Amino acid sequence: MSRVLSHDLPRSRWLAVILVALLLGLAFAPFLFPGVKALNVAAKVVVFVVLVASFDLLLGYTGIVSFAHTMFFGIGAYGVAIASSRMGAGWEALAVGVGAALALSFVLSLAIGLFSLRVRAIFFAMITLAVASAFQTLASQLSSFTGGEDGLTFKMPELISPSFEFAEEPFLGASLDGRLLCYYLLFVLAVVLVLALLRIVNSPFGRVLQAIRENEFRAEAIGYRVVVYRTTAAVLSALFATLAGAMLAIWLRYNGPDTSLSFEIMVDILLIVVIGGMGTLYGAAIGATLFVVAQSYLQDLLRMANEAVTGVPWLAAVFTPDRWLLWLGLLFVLSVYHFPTGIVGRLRARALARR
Amino acid sequence: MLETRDLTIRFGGHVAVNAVSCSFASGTLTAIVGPNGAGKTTYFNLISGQLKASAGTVSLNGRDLSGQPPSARTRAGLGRAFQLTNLFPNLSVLENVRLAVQATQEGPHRRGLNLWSIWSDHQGLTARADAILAEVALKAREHDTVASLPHGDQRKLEVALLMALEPQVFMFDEPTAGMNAAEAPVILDLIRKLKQDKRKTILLVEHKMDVVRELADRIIVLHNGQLVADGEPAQVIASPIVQEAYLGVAKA
Amino acid sequence: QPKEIRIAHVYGKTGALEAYGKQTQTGFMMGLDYATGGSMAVNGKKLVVIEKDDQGKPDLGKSLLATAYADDKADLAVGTTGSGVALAMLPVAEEYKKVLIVEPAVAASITGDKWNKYIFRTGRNSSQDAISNAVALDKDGTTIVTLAQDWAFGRDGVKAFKDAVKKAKIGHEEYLPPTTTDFTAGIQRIVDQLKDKPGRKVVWVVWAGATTPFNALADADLQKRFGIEVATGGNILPAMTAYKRFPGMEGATYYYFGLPKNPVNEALVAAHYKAFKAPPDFFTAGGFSAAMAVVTALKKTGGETNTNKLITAMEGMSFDTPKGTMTFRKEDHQAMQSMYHFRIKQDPAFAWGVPELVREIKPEEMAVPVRNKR
Amino acid sequence: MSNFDWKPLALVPVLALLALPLVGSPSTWLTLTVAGLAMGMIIFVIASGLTLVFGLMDVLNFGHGLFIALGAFVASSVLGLMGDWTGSQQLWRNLVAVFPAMLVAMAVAAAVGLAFERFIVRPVYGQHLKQILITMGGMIIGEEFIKMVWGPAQIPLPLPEALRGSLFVGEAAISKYRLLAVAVGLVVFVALAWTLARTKIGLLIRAGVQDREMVESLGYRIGRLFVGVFVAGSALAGLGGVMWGLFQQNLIPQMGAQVNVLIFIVIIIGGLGSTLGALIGALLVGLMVNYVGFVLPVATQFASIALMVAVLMWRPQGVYPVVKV
Amino acid sequence: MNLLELQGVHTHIGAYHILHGVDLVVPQGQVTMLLGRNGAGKSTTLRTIMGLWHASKGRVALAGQDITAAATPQIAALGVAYVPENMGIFADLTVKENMLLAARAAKRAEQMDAARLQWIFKMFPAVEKFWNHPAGKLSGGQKQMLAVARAIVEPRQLLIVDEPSKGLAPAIIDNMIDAFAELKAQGVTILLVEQNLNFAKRLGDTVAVMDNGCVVHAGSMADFAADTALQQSLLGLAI
Ligand SMILES: Nc1ncnc2c1ncn2[C@@H]1O[C@H](COP(=O)(O)OP(=O)(O)OP(=O)(O)O)[C@@H](O)[C@H]1O
Ligand SMILES: Nc1ncnc2c1ncn2[C@@H]1O[C@H](COP(=O)(O)OP(=O)(O)OP(=O)(O)O)[C@@H](O)[C@H]1O
Ligand SMILES: [Mg+2]
Ligand SMILES: [Mg+2]
Repeated sequence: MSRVLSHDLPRSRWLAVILVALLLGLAFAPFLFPGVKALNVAAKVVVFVVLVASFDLLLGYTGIVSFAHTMFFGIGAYGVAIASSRMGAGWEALAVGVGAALALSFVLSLAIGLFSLRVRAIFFAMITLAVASAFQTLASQLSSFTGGEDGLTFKMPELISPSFEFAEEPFLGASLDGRLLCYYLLFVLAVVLVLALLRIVNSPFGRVLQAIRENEFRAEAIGYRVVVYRTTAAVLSALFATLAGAMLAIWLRYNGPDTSLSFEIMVDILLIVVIGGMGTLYGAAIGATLFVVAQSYLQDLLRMANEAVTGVPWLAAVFTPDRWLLWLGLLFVLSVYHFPTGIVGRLRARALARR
Repeated sequence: MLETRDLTIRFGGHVAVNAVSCSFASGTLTAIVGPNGAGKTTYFNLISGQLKASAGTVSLNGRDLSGQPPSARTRAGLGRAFQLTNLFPNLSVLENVRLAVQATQEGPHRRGLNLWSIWSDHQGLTARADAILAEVALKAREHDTVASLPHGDQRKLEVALLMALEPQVFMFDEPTAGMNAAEAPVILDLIRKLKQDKRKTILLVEHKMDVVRELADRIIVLHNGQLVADGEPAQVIASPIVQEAYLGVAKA
Repeated sequence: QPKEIRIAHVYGKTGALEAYGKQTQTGFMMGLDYATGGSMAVNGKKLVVIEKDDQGKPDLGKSLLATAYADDKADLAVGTTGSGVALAMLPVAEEYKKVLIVEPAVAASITGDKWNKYIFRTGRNSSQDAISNAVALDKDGTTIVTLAQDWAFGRDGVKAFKDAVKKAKIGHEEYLPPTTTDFTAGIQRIVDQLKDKPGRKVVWVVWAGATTPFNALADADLQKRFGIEVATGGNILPAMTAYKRFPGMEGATYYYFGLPKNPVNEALVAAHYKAFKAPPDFFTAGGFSAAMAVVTALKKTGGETNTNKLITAMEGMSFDTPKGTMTFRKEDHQAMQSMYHFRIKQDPAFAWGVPELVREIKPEEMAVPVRNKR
Repeated sequence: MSNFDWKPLALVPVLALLALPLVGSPSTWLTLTVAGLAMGMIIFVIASGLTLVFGLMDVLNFGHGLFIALGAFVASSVLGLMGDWTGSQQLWRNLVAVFPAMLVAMAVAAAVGLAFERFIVRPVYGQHLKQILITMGGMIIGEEFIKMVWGPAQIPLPLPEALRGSLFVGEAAISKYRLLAVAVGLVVFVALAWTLARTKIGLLIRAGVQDREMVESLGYRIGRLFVGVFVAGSALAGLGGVMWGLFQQNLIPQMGAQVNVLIFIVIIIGGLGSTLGALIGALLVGLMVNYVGFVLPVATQFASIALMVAVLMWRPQGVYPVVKV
Repeated sequence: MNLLELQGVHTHIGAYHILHGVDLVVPQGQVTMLLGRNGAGKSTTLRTIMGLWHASKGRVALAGQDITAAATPQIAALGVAYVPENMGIFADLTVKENMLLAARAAKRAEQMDAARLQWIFKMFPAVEKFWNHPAGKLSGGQKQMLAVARAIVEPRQLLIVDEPSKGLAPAIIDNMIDAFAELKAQGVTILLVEQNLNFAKRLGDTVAVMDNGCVVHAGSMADFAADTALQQSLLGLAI
């Protein structure tokens, strides 16, 4: 077990409990939480865990602040989308799409990684912000290719399409169809990818990344060629993000600029990393789950709150589901206030204090 | 043998190191002295590659290193510690040293380019790091983060990192500055021990003359970026330029 | 037999299109109320509206529509505001084999190549917009330059417009980035294209979004300097403030509350004034029409919500709306409807330029192409 | 100042001259150039607050756009109350309406800035990442409040009568409003540059960003100073909002977010902490957008980004970095 | 009269308990040396005096006024100048700007006390030489000179310096000792943390030795200097 986790154990009993609950929850989500919406949320969680973990490799472990991460996410999603809509539904289309996307991401991330050495951190962050917005514009402008603003709707191979039913009767409230298979495909992929990332950050390479994050100058002085490590990290993280993007497209059978490229997603990723705890992949998993679930059910919650306070007009105005963004904003502010070291940081500090 | 030839750097109009040619044989400890701002640290920076020379060359055992980045020079055998403490502040003491040990590794685990093995599996690295920490008397604090160390201990760790690199050339930049009289001997003993290994070359920048007197086989003096004296310790210390510009004896 | 009929209304309740979405919802509820004579029931079955906020996000729209059909057991759905979202929703209707009435998304492909048999649209499509504008402007000896945003919506619109123009000459098509804020360069390019042309010179603008080129066009004083006129279609009221600076400007619109003369519109305007002390806007009328379509269809099936029955009832169905009678044509389920050729008048009583009716362009006058594959 | 670095300043005329052959007609070129420079001034005004907040204080304030939007919306309310004055054909009456609108907008933005500094920014000085998140949160909250007060729909903000239309010089046209913008921009520039160069404030802030404890040990209440500067930055953003709103003549709650990237680009081109740099950055962006918009409209959206990347290739710290990163 | 008094001061940094009841007096007009091993808590004591960390228990008083809970700027405004262990140089600012910030009375560089500047330049030539250069580019020793120069650019009643001689060439150390002596002659009270025992002996009037977060010895410098056994037991000196 410890080896599977690359000897990077939770180091807090609570954290371990939460992680196990999370894993089981996701593994049996279709049966535990029946319904289309719940399954959609679970799938989104799965995708975001991979996406955020890949970003954490860059931000938390290497200390590179980049806003261009959604670009790679988008490339992955567009790869699947474009290939599937041009070549028709099929596994070959998936393979071609993912392959092409990985190749493109590789080239772009290499360029960006090298460029990051030329300018200093905040400038680099702002440049990637601009580049990402340019890429989004480009994606909507090349409409003959990408479907423009409207995006692309496409089909998946029969086996993982909703129309494929392998049993008539629902089992434990979940209908046994391609959608279910698709979910498990994503789930298994996510587990494998996260374990791989865990391995990478706990390898000698991963440690050098942390050293670079801490003090790039000294890392170079003790003999590590910073360019090489930094660029490798940038490329790896981009490739994992690309895969997450592909997973998203496979699930949604749709992709468009707002779905995978928007700045909003980038901010969500950042927030998740911070809520969860930077520089811990477990944090990415917990943060992603919390955030995606909160985001998905915030409006429902507010609706209930709103009904509870209908008597007080100004309260009702604040608690209307239409103003859910207000609450999301508050969530941003409060989580920065209350989780300076993230949930994982908190839990681990508690475990330490107890010892 | 480490050799610099006409090593020069200009910052705008200011020539911080001016055509310094000097060679350092293995088995000797050379002290570099000179007033503040004489160019001692800059000279180190030029040798180890932190600064790019405006002119001149650096070579180790006949191999020209002038165009190389700092990391390559370190791997070629040039190790240095810094005057102003320069560590990985949020990693533990042990990890700091372990990273330096790892940087020297060859083979499959070469310099951490290995993405797929698990770090803690490399027991050898940990053992070696532990040994070094014991040498500098820091073992008790190995699990603390560097940021919480008192200044003096950070200076010791600075030296520990250099030891971990096992270079051929050791460059110490005021290793005992800010270290109290009880602690300084630990470091000085280490340096003494290093001296016994005749394959090593040691460069030491130090303002404490008693230390210099005791340890140095040879002293070179930098003044305004220029090499102004070179020779036996006693003889150099007695020279008028050192007495006046550095020790300030003439004034008193 | 269930006692209620569940209708999902998916729209951009929040997000960039919040204002549009809310107009649709208001109109939709007013329409249901009007169509059922205030009972909110058809054949004794209560109409239950389930609101879903797609936030203008296609992926969310998709999953919400699926949730509505599957988890909330909606019998049919109406929506949505953004074209991209609507396009992403189309396959969901097919997957769940339930009717989706698209309103007010305009993209031609919704009833074009992305169409499936569960899709109906009460809103106008971009061809109808473009063709009606062409009908309003198409005269011999006129040179027209189009000015549009450089994205699918703009290019679609211009293409449909070009196809519909028979007599006038299209001098040049100018496309600017959708987010343009400084129009100096674009206007300069248009002037260079147009200033030496003989005859009547017109810039036809098709522009969506908050920052429109109208003020910049007015500032450049094209009419006085080069004899260049500006023309465009309709828009929501706040956007038509800019029209005030173009008295006499002509074009064709989908809806303006003062234009149609019929009892349904009168009822809408009256109800809206009563509720909000303001006239209904562009998208309110659309929501109202969609409600009329829903209730008319349900009445036809006798309250049955079986999808095939609904589709059979709706194909070719005519229904009353604030814009007069609309008809879902059989081929692509697009509602054929009147458009309004207008001329702008300055009226100090209104904050916006007031469109005066030149004439109603009847559905039969517009050869709206059928673009779907059946 | 004998060793003043002229090169970046020369960039502006050089760009203009390079564009001449590409544009062709001199009158078109004149129109584009004048419009571009004036546009640059407007951009400078909206970015000026950010030179303080991001440039000097090193706060990556993604909520800066909020103050811009707020300024614009407040101005629309104030101008709405002064219909008689804005509707007048006389310039002076129009200006009498615009100035209080600016003042009220600045005051409201400043007040909100005060709260923003206290509750949003203060806990995260020196931590870029958290600044990004928390200010994004602040921005979202602020935007929602704007929607609650002014409604989610776009609202028109018509220009006062006498500021509409253009002045014509031969075939070239210059809109009147842009001339006003140039005047406002110059006033802001001189005031900012003077304050920062002639008082210790600029120094103290730069020092405070590097080592807050040391500045306090020297006896300065850096906390208060930071509040003051943040508030000033917000007020400038409010002013920028009025200018931007009147330029667009149409306000949407999201307008702040829309200019965020643009103003960050300007500050980065200029170099952190530099007022002159920001001005040059803004002018370059204004010109570039107009020239590219004329020569190759599809590329307009990429023009300012390309410009930024090119400038950073030449000077990785921006043209006049005062604060080094 | 004691200018500065610490009574039973406890300081915590996060979860760590660093000072365990420090008692320290700094007599008016004298030079007090604070000695101790690495990690004894000397720097922490100075930071606590400056209000950079606050005592969780105990009392700090300056000229009879309780400053235990006072904010750093307030303490500085009472006439305390402080040079921290890391020197606190503003690397991006020029030497001139660094000095100007320390001169609270001056709005612009020209308004700084010229005579006093000349005095400083004489002791620390590097400050004058690099007047218009970014301070970050100075050598280690030059930074140290700047840090001390900055603390004395205007007259203050109490001067607190953490390891002033660190990294300085012998000639400059002499200058610095002269400078402190001169300041003392002007009536300035001085509290120094110092590792260099020679330096301490030459300058100090009274001495306090810390170990493990407590003051374990306090007395006159003359007595301490004479008693090598005491030095050895407190500081662990090998000689
Ligand atoms: N990056 C730089 N840019 C400009 N000048 C520099 C730079 N680095 C060093 N200098 C200058 O070069 C000179 C030599 O500095 P260096 O740090 O080598 O002195 P040093 O001999 O080590 O002094 P110390 O004993 O005080 O450490 C100094 O005057 C310093 O100001
Ligand atoms: N930020 C911190 N977090 C946790 N512990 C700290 C921190 N700073 C200092 N300490 C601890 O406080 C103790 C006292 O440190 P301090 O810096 O005051 O020692 P010092 O006497 O000044 O030593 P030196 O002579 O090495 O400067 C040390 O054990 C140190 O590890
Ligand atoms: Mg040095
Ligand atoms: Mg200390």
